[in-house]
Amino acid sequence: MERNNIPIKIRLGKIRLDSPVIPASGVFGYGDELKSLIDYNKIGAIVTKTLTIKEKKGNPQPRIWELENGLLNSIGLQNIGIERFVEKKFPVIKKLKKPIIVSIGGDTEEEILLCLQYISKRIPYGLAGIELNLSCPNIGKNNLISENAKDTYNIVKQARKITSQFLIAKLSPNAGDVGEIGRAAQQAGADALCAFNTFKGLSFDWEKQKVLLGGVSGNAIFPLSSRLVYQLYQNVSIPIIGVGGIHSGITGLLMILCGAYIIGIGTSLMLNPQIPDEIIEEIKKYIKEKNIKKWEEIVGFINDKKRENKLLSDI
Amino acid sequence: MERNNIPIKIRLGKIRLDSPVIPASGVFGYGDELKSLIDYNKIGAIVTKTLTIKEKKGNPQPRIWELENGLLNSIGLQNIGIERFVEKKFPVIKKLKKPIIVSIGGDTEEEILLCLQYISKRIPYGLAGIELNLSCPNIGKNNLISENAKDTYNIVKQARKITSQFLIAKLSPNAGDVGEIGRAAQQAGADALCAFNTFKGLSFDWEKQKVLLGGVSGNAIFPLSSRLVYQLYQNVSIPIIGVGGIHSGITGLLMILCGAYIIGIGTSLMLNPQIPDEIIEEIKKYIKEKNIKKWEEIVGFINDKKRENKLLSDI
Amino acid sequence: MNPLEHKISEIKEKKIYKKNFCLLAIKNNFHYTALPGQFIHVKTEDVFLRRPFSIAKYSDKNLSVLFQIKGKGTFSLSRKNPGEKIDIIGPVGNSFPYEKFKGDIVIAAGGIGISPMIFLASVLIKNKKKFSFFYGARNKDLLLDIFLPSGKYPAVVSTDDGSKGEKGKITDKIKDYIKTGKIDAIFASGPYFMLKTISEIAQNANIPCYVSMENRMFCGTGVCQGCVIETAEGFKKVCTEGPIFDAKQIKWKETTYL
Amino acid sequence: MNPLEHKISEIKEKKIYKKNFCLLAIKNNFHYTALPGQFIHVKTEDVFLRRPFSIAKYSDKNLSVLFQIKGKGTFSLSRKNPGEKIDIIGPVGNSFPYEKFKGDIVIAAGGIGISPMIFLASVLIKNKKKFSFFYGARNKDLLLDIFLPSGKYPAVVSTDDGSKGEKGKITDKIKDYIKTGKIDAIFASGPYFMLKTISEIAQNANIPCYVSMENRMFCGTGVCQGCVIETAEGFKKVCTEGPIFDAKQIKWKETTYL
Ligand SMILES: Cc1cc2nc3c(=O)[nH]c(=O)nc-3n(C[C@H](O)[C@H](O)[C@H](O)COP(=O)(O)OP(=O)(O)OC[C@H]3O[C@@H](n4cnc5c(N)ncnc54)[C@H](O)[C@@H]3O)c2cc1C
Ligand SMILES: Cc1cc2nc3c(=O)[nH]c(=O)nc-3n(C[C@H](O)[C@H](O)[C@H](O)COP(=O)(O)OP(=O)(O)OC[C@H]3O[C@@H](n4cnc5c(N)ncnc54)[C@H](O)[C@@H]3O)c2cc1C
Ligand SMILES: Cc1cc2nc3c(=O)[nH]c(=O)nc-3n(C[C@H](O)[C@H](O)[C@H](O)COP(=O)(O)O)c2cc1C
Ligand SMILES: Cc1cc2nc3c(=O)[nH]c(=O)nc-3n(C[C@H](O)[C@H](O)[C@H](O)COP(=O)(O)O)c2cc1C
Ligand code: FES
Ligand code: FES
Repeated sequence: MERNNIPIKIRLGKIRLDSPVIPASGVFGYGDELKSLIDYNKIGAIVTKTLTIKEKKGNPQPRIWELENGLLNSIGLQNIGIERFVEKKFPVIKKLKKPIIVSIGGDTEEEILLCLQYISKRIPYGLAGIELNLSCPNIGKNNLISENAKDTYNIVKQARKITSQFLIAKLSPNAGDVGEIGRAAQQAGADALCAFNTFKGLSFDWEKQKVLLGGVSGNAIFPLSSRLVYQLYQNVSIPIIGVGGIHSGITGLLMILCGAYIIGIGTSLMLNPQIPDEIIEEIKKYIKEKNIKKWEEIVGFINDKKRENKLLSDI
Repeated sequence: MERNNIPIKIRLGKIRLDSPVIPASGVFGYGDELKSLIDYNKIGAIVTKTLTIKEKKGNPQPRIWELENGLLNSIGLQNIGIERFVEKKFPVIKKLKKPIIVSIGGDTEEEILLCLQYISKRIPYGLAGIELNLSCPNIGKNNLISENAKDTYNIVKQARKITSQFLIAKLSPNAGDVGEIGRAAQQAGADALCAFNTFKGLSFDWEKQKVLLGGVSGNAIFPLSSRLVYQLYQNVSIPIIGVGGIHSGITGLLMILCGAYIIGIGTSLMLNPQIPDEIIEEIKKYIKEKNIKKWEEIVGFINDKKRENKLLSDI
Repeated sequence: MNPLEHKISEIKEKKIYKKNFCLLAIKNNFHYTALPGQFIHVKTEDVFLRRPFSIAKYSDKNLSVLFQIKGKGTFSLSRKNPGEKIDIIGPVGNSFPYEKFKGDIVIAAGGIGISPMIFLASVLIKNKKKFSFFYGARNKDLLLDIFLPSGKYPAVVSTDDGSKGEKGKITDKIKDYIKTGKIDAIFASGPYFMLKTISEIAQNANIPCYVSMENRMFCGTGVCQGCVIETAEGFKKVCTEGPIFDAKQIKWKETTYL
Repeated sequence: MNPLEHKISEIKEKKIYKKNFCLLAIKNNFHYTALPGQFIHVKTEDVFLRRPFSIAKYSDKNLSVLFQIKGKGTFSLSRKNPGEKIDIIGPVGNSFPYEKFKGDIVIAAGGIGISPMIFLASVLIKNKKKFSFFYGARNKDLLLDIFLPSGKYPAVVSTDDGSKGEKGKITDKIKDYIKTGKIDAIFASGPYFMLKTISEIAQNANIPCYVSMENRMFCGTGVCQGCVIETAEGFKKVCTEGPIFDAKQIKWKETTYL
């Protein structure tokens, strides 16, 4: 089973993963589209685009905007809806025999929970994880659910009652204190955290004189997201899926050393489909150099959990 | 006096500025060091390095770390202390006949206020502004003062009592809701906001196997900082000094269109000392094209204050 | 559709035309065959995202892209030289449905839009299909008529300013032409508003019309939903549900997508 | 110190030595004169920050930098060609205080550390100062002895492995040499631990010693406090309070700053 040759066991809940590298939600379709492009032996799981209770049309154009060293997107969660996914897509990706993480979301807390109920009924077991995309508007408040600790706690708590499958809370990096949000999700019963979704960003179409609001991903955010993972790791004991700007072997490894138990690749997966392999090679080198015997040793290797008080930006 | 040729009046409080472009604190020394390098006619004011009540030694090496498209720094506020500044430096920069903004800070609220008291006594009037660097640790809390609305309110309120000079609150971009922080500072009596300081970031010295924590500045953060200025502008009515990743004529102009009344240049000023001029040229072109008559028209030109509810990242 | 492939291929040849156009012939190391209308998604320096380019020429040995130097990405690509490698994903997308049509086909190309039509015409020739090639540009500096495939078929070349070929819009030439006889289908590639006009002409004349659409792309592989355009059946992805669309299906707008 | 200047200057000449070293001669359009030990802060592509390089040669017409190709920045700089412009800030920093010393001076250079010493030696020659030049490197591939200025002065060249010149550490040669006579001062430039050793040697022999220090730099103009090193008088900026320091003042460490 050690197809990636990492001589170390990596588990998400009870499921053994072939690789600590997984796709991030939204850049991998519903799981089988990139079969010919990406070496599935090099990824630990399939992660679906976020699915919602009803099909979503998504945002108008433009949805994609190139930045100097990153990407601004505002897809608006276009997806086929959970029902069609369960009926048409799930049977197909099941055959790929990879652990499956289904990402679910919605415009409101209620929608997310309805979606969770639906999938829990239709696929009551066997998923590697259900990821709650908590980067959705906090109705009536001027932020996203995972920018508020109480709201995060509440929705995860309710979600926990609905499913006993492996539950991942995907967080926004735009919270004031991601550690607090992470602790809330953990206390409410999340099995793991996915950190992070995109950073709020802006660009401008000078030709059309139009403001573009969306989420920033890719290389530019790595120094920020890795810092937040570093910070989150000091606050929680459940595994973290580190996501945000990973774009090379070295940045993948560094995210793990900061505290990510596994890592997700979004933007860079499309720019370089070979990236899972490059990261695995880097990790293998490091494991050998440091003579590491257990995956947990490498996770957070450079992160002194005790340094918490010094974590403030010193400008 | 229109030495920059922008045919429009720009004022900070009661002071007329020659240019809407100013340096950001920390990259301009105490004000006169770069006289031969930077065209003072092209900048609106002098902005000092943050000064503290006592001289500060700053952080150990390394303090500077190059990123792919930005800079990570942890200078640790090394400075000569407010007293030596007032005695040795202030008389020198006064002779330059530019508006002067003095940045003050400290490790605690108390230190900042002591510093403010000191400067208010020694230089009771005539400054273009006193900038409170609120990106300092929030003692006993796990964040910076300007990451918390109440703490921001309290310190600005107290500062307001101490001085009647033009008071600028410099905010951290790492707050969950910068709009809320901005409103707090405004309500407490701030005359303007400086938005923003650096983003919390991380890098790693592979050779020395050492984690580097610090603040990220430069190009990489522009899509994020401009978004936050856009958001802040919808929440306050006092002027915003937009800072963060501006590195070209176009990004300077865009920051103003997002809602900055004037703009500050940090990192890029050292990489390209001609940047104030490049920005001014871009602004002049735009003013002409759009036939703009008053500076206020261009500020926030593309920002629909009413769009507040749609401001959430839609991923 | 064939499975997508990711390849690092060698550039075999480079030519610059009229200063602003570049042809790169790349070693064809794809396992599967490409179809006319498909594109490749190309990585280059100095820009963050890949860039999509239609396949302009195709053989077992090489495949070529022909592009206009427009911004940073195309500029950096145009600086690459034979012997260097480039990183491509492809062939992506659907293709012109020429097999569906027995009779006369009109190929309509505008400016750099000729690129996929070179490949298409060569396939039509190989398949002994009847077609006529209409090619227009704003002026002679933007006209790449040297790329009209050799072979026997009617060709009309025009420029808006008459600096080369006939004077006038190529869409007007097509409008006149289709009055003269029975046309089975129009296949078009070019600027948005040219495609929109051709679409109207075709619809008025009741002729099936297929157009090659463009949009900003991130993944270029159908997974990100970034490149969708509005159609009668809702949003469709240009990269994998296109780039070739039935012109009737497209909700044409007053402003371009790009 | 002279006022700093920001210039866009033309590259007049480029030479590559031993594959990994590059000499760039740049048109000297500075208004003020540079002194030996000063550096310029250079912008280049593919990297974010400027890069500091000592002035290796200096005349009214040109100034040259001589550097080792180490990472992305020096690589990109080494690809520039005569005729291209580069963006420089300078001359920055203080200089070797050679005027203070009447008698014999020892110049000690290690590896690419020879760069500022070329300029320094030429100034000493012009000023008719007595000096001897000690130059060492790990092996002959890292030895740039062709840059020893012509003129009459004692020169000792060594490599650690003996592949060229005398065998052994240049610091040992210096240690032996200073026993033989009265030396007024040692000026040194090279790797951190070489400077540290020389500093110890000088201190034991009670000879004034000045060293050219390096550190990571952002502004390179003394305003950011990024490049400080620890000295007896607290943190000092390498860029403008250095790069030349009295070796006694430096708090030498077990690990390098870089
Ligand atoms: C399916 C398809 C096939 C294409 N085939 C060709 C071809 O054969 N020859 C050719 O010259 N051009 C072709 N284009 C257009 C080509 O992709 C753009 O000209 C190119 O991406 C511009 O990149 P740039 O960096 O030079 O320009 P910039 O304007 O600097 O690019 C900025 C951003 O906008 C995007 N962009 C700009 N214009 C376009 C466009 N027209 N289409 C898609 N994205 C765009 C870029 O990809 C980039 O993300 C095709 C586009 C598509 C979608
Ligand atoms: C005052 C001064 C004078 C110098 N003079 C010369 C010279 O004449 N010839 C020469 O070959 N080198 C000289 N150096 C060192 C030179 O600046 C570095 O080799 C160069 O910055 C490396 O850049 P890079 O992108 O190739 O390497 P990378 O290692 O990729 O650079 C990464 C980062 O580290 C910094 N860095 C790495 N090494 C050094 C270093 N030794 N000093 C300062 N910053 C460093 C870079 O500037 C950059 O910010 C001098 C340094 C200083 C401070
Ligand atoms: C085009 C695009 C679509 C995305 N869609 C989703 C989504 O549906 N659900 C989700 O949780 N995250 C989504 N994301 C966020 C990514 O999963 C990831 O968290 C983010 O892009 C940061 O990682 P990266 O820098 O590696 O891309 C999307 C990102 C991009 C670029
Ligand atoms: C080296 C360095 C030192 C800084 N020192 C200070 C400081 O003393 N006080 C302060 O308020 N901000 C300081 N800053 C933050 C800048 O003023 C500015 O807010 C930030 O760098 C973002 O702008 P930029 O991207 O244009 O650099 C410093 C930034 C840098 C890079
Ligand atoms: S570009 Fe991603 S779906 Fe088309
Ligand atoms: S590099 Fe900024 S003070 Fe030296």
